[in-house]
Amino acid sequence: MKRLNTFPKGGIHPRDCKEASCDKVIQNASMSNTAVVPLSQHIGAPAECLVKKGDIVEEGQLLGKSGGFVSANIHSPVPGEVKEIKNIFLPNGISTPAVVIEMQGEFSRLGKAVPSIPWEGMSVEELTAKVSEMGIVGQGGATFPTHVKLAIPKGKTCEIFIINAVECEPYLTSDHRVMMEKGREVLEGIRIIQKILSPSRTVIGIEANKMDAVEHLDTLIKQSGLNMEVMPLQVKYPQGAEKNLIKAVTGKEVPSGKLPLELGVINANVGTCLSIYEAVVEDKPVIERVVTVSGGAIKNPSNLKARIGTSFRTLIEDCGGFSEEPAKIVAGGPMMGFTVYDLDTPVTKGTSGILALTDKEIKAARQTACLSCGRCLSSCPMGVNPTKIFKLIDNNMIDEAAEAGLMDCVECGSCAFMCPAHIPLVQGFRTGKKILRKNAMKKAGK
Amino acid sequence: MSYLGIIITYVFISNVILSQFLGLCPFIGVSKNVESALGMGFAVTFVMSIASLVTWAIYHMILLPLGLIYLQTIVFILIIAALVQLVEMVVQKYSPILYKALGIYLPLITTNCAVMGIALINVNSGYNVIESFTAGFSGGLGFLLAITLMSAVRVQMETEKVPRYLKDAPIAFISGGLMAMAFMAFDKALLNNLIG
Amino acid sequence: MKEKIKITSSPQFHHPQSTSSIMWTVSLCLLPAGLWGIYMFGFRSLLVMAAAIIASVATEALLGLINKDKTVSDGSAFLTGLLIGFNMPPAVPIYVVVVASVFAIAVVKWTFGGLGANWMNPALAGRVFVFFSWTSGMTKWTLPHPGTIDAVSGPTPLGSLKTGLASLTPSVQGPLDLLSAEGVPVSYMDLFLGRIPGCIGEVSALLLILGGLVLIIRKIVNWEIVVSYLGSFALFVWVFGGFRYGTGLFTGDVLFHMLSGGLMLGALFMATDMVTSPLTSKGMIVYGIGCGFMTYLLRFFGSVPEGVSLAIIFMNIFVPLLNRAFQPEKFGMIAAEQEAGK
Amino acid sequence: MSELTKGFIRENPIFILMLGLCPSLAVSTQVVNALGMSVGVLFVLLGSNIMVSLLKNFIPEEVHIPAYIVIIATFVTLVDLLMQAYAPSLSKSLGVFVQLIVVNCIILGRAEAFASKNNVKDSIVDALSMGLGFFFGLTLISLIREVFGAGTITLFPMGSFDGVIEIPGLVNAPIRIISLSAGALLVVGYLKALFNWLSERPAKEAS
Amino acid sequence: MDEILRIFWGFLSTVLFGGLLGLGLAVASKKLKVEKDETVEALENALPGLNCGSCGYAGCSSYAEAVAEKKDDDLSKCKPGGPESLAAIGKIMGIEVDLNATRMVAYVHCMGSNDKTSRSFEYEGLTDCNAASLLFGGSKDCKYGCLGLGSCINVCPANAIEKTGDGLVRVKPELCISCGKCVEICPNGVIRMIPEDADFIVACNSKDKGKDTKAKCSVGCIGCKICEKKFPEAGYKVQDNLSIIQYDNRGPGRADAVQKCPVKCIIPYAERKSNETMEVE
Amino acid sequence: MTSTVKKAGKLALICAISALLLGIINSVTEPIIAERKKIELQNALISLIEEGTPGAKEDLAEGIITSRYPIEGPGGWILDMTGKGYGGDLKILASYKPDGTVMDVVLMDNSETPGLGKKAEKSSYMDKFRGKGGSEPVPVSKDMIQESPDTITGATITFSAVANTVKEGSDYVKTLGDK
Repeated sequence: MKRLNTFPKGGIHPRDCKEASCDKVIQNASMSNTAVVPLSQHIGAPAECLVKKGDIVEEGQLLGKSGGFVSANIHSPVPGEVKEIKNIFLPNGISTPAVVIEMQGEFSRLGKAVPSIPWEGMSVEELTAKVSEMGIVGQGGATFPTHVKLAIPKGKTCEIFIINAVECEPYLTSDHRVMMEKGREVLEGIRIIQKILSPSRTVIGIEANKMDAVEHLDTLIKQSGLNMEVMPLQVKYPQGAEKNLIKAVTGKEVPSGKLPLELGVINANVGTCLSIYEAVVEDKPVIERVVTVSGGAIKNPSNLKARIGTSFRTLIEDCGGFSEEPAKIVAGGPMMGFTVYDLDTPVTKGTSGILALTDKEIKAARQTACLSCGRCLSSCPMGVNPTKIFKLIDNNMIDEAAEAGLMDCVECGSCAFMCPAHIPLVQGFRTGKKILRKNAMKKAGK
Repeated sequence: MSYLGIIITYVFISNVILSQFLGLCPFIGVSKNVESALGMGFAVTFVMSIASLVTWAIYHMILLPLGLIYLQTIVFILIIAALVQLVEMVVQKYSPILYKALGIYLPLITTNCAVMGIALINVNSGYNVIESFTAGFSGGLGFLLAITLMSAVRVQMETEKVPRYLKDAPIAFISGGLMAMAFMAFDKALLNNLIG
Repeated sequence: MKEKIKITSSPQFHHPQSTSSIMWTVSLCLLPAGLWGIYMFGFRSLLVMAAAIIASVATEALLGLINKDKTVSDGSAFLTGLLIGFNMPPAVPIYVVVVASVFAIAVVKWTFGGLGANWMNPALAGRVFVFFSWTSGMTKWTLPHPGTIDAVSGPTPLGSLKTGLASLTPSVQGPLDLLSAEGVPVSYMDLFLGRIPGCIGEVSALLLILGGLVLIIRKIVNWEIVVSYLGSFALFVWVFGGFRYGTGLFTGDVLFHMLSGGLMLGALFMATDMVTSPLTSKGMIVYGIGCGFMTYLLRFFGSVPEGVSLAIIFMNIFVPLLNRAFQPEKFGMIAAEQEAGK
Repeated sequence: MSELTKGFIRENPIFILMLGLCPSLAVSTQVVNALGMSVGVLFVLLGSNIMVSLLKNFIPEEVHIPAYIVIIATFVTLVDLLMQAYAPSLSKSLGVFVQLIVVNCIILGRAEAFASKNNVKDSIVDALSMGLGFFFGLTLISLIREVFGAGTITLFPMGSFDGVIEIPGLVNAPIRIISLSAGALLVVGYLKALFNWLSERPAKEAS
Repeated sequence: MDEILRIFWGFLSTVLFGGLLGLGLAVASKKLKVEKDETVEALENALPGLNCGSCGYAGCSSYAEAVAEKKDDDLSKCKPGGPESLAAIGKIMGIEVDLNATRMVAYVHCMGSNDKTSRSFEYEGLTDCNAASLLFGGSKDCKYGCLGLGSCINVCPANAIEKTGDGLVRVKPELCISCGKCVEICPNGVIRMIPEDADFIVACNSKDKGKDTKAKCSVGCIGCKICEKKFPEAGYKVQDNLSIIQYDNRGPGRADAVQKCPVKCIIPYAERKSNETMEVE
Repeated sequence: MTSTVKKAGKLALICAISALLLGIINSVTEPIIAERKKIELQNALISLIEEGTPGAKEDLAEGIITSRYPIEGPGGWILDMTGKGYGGDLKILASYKPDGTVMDVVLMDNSETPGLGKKAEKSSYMDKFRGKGGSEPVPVSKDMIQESPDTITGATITFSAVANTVKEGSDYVKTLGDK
């Protein structure tokens, strides 16, 4: 058998724990009475709030307008009344204003059949405008505004378009289910992007633990004679990281400090492709997404289609609640996700999963001193020296840490996962980056 | 003794720093980072080789025939001082970066006991001119080796949680002690077995 | 819901191994060889091991108390003590063992800041310290006497070899031959099983290899170091090992040298100490070859019969430098350089 | 008074200023050597400090280092010759290190840092202080090294006393490595840490 | 006679060596001379040589260079050197400097120890405030207070900061060298510089609304403006729901406000400085 | 330029005074040192033999043997030899019976490690050689004197250097035969 492609350097093999939810068909989630819609659900500037307390909003109405070059629109997921606009903490630790909407009135779209819009006749500009208008962001977790990504600067071309269907995070199965159940829509979404980018090659990268999805999409592509290929990849974390996926698929390395476009590569998540399809063909903004609810402490792990702004509590209750006391509630996957302490935390565009993990699953241990075992080095997919960088940051030698490659770190967590001393390396790198940014701003201010 | 023997002796067995305690001041002072340690090591090697040659010549051509051995100390130190001043000026002129890195330690080569020590040892051991040069050169190499190893250890220690009062110089000495212990692997018997 | 839920940075779950699990696993893998040593050399060796472990753990506890860092439970001090016990002759005076342990923990480890901060293997440094201080006490060897109480002294194979080589007769073909001529014959099987005089824990090559294999499989021991150390040592012995017997190149008795002395203990358990070995594979290989060469050099030419511990601590000095020289290759760095070069 | 005692702890030349290490380590295997060395250093230090302080206006800036060195070397040779003539056994055991006093950084350091800027009286006090500090430091090192490393304390032989005090228990099984180079470096390292602590303590108490 | 001849030879050769060496050096020092600014040297001597970097330069010598070359006209940048350095620098540069400026010391504007503030989760991770603040701004509900993990302790070059043992840190003013590193590193900006002779302090940093502050901390300033309104001349000013003391405006009623503060977050500095004995962790 | 010469001149002047001073001191101490060395040598020579008196010095250049003194009376030789030690040359005086048996050995100038090699200066150290060299061989390795190799470094080297030198002397005396 031919050896499957993967990226050569670093990477780890955590238990993938997907069996609990990989066969669960996507269900519609309940809606909580109030939706809390944060105005910053993407990387970049928060959206500018367009509503005020007491306003009545409709389903899909624009709540926040893109607030800068790298920013995205925010739409109301439910019809109702704006109760207040308050600051909340998102799981990634960022404090942002959020619009609290009490559900009331009629849903204009829910449950109604929508006519498909023929998009083949639309121009590239029109398509991009649609993507921008509907507030589409990368749904793999990075939440980079998609319209910015699709706007290729002058002089650059897209050679290869890669669809990230790797889903290398353990537990998560939402992309897997989307491919199985919404395969046609996803492929249609890909075709829309093909039109925008006109790449010479389109590859869908899927890890080999989802062979059913590989076969399903392959069949669909062959049936419709589409100009794209499905590439099964070896199972290895973090294959979903942009640069590592490109290396795995094309064998080329994106130069350090450069963007993938340098190699003529653009990639997008499966979920993003689905959103693009919905935006263009169904004229629907991003107001819902598929969320995997799983973990040892969840009674019935499931994949749910949830409205943005729904609280975690609602979704967990949909899954039968907790079977035992969770040690951690995680938004996202266990490798890069964030812990939350408040079950009223809302689902955002980037929430790919909600995990309730037990003590037994997290394998916490007391932090000890670094043993210089070198596991962080051998697991690092970016080929930096985590222990050295961490020690430099720990000793306030931030500039030296930057020189040693701090900014190359993608925070995938491989090093901290492997570290036998249980040193929170990634937290250290985030802290270092924060201080570095602060210093840079101070210098610029001077 | 063969030249190889002299080299092994002065680099490993009688390492100027780790076994003869010569040149400890710059060893502790300039070993805080690898780059300046290398610079210092090369500077010392250079000065030491030249000084060995020159002092040999002075001793055997002037002091010995004229019966002026009692002036050995004063003459040797003058020559070394002159050489060092020369090197210092040249470095200062042509490589300000190196000069800045070595800082006040370049003039300290003058009082680097290693240079003077090797010169005296050469004379006491009755080496001929090439042997003297070899001894001086390999003495410098031994210094270079020890200071480079030490600097890498110290850079590593900079990010470890060394107890406060043991930081810097004490830790350098103690590391030096452990190195000296490991260097005890090399002894005269090993040399004799190796090259007969 | 718990009243106070845990908030941590990612990743949210973890590989099952931890510092203490590693330390205890290594200790466990060493245990069979240690038990064999106690069986071979009797009650006295148990006393030596106990003294080493108690002294190490007590020193660690005391220093941990002073430094407000509770590190006894991580098992590293226990392991250091165990290894010191392994490296002692059965008849060594107890004060020697205690000094070695205190030196290892207090000077080599805690002076630099405790676990992980030391750059030299504490157990080996402790052993070398007492070896040079009390050489006669450290060379009191006992013949194996399983089941009996009487301890009779006798030289180790490598020790006999060293003295034998001084008055070498041309008719001797190799180490085994020489040992027979010296009146202390051994067989490969004796060496392999550990029916020879030596340090308590080093004699049984078989049990050490088994323990080491478990650790290699569990990825606690880096195979790079083991392979490059043993490989380069075997190569040097094979190529140059025959010279001293006058049999020329490529005639060295590899098997004898691989199985004798502390090589297996050193290569599998001591050179591979995570803290004092290089971080990257390339560094590990260079380090392993260095260890192999130094062991060969000291065994064949040094003034001491055995060279493993000295070879390893000598190479420990080079580790910080090796870590600088062999940095991992940054992702996209070559591409970035090509870009810049264009 | 404090000028005279500063050399003991606060500005101890060996442990705080880190000067004159090479001879301190090399000859500190026996107490008697340390004593002899200290006397030699004290003499040279006094002589050179006085001369440098006297000649400070005469010596031109460009050649001040060689000039100081010549002055120091003169005194060193003086000590060497006198020792050979009148204290042969000490001269023998100190060996080449008597000549190496010339490169003892303490002496040049004090000439450069103190004597060249101060008057004769102060320079003498400084030399005494530094010399005594060196004496104290060196004796401490040698005492530790000889007691632990050899189990003896070697002093001058006087009458029926052969000069060697044996420490019971240690003399038969000393920690020999302490008397070797490795031990010397270790001992100095820990003493330096001790002195760091000592010298920082009064500052803390004052505040 | 031989003896005298030998002394002569020795004399001659040494004189030759010395003379040649001296000549060589004198010539060489002229030919190879690298200009070293005397002012820089003098300035370097005037600076304490801590190389702490609080002046914003890489070290004492680079600050000295900048001053000497008149690239930097602020002579008071060296905080650790204090008035002594300032005076010396001023003298070298020939500029009159005001020596009466009061020394500034760092102060942690928070009294929200563990028993006085609420928390809603258990933080686990690095013992570092910047790291903790990345996760929901730290485990204390008040996002403006002292996190007590001691990032400032690690950066303080003077060992002047210590943990109090109940979730806060405290600056020992007598050891503070005014370098401002703690102010810079603190993620919540709770450490601010105050004059050494400060009389009172509003020991709070919370900019939350009064109601929210009250829910989170029993000693937080609720921005009620009693101090500002009742004692308009006392130098209290409430901004962003937080009372700030103006130290150059010490009007009447300053001390009375302490009694009137409903949450008792105005405290005399001297009390905090010396009388408070805290258990050190 | 004149100032340059002046500066150089000043240094030369200091050198001159130093050289003069040292020359004078040397002329005072030199005879004392020489005298002391002579007495020391004489004492050493006398201490090496139990009966008879040492004869006049005869310079030699046979390998490591620099000079020899015949023992007047019972016969035999005292040899002045130079061995290679750990820290440099070892000056060794040894007395032999005509058959090459070692009578006594003393170590003169040396720069061995104090505490280790230096121990060789003690007379008890030399006991191991007394009476050897005739019928019994001179012990050259530590194992031959039935003592565990206590230290590996300095002492061993010093010991074997002394031993080898003494042995070579013994062999030399044997070649002289009964004179």
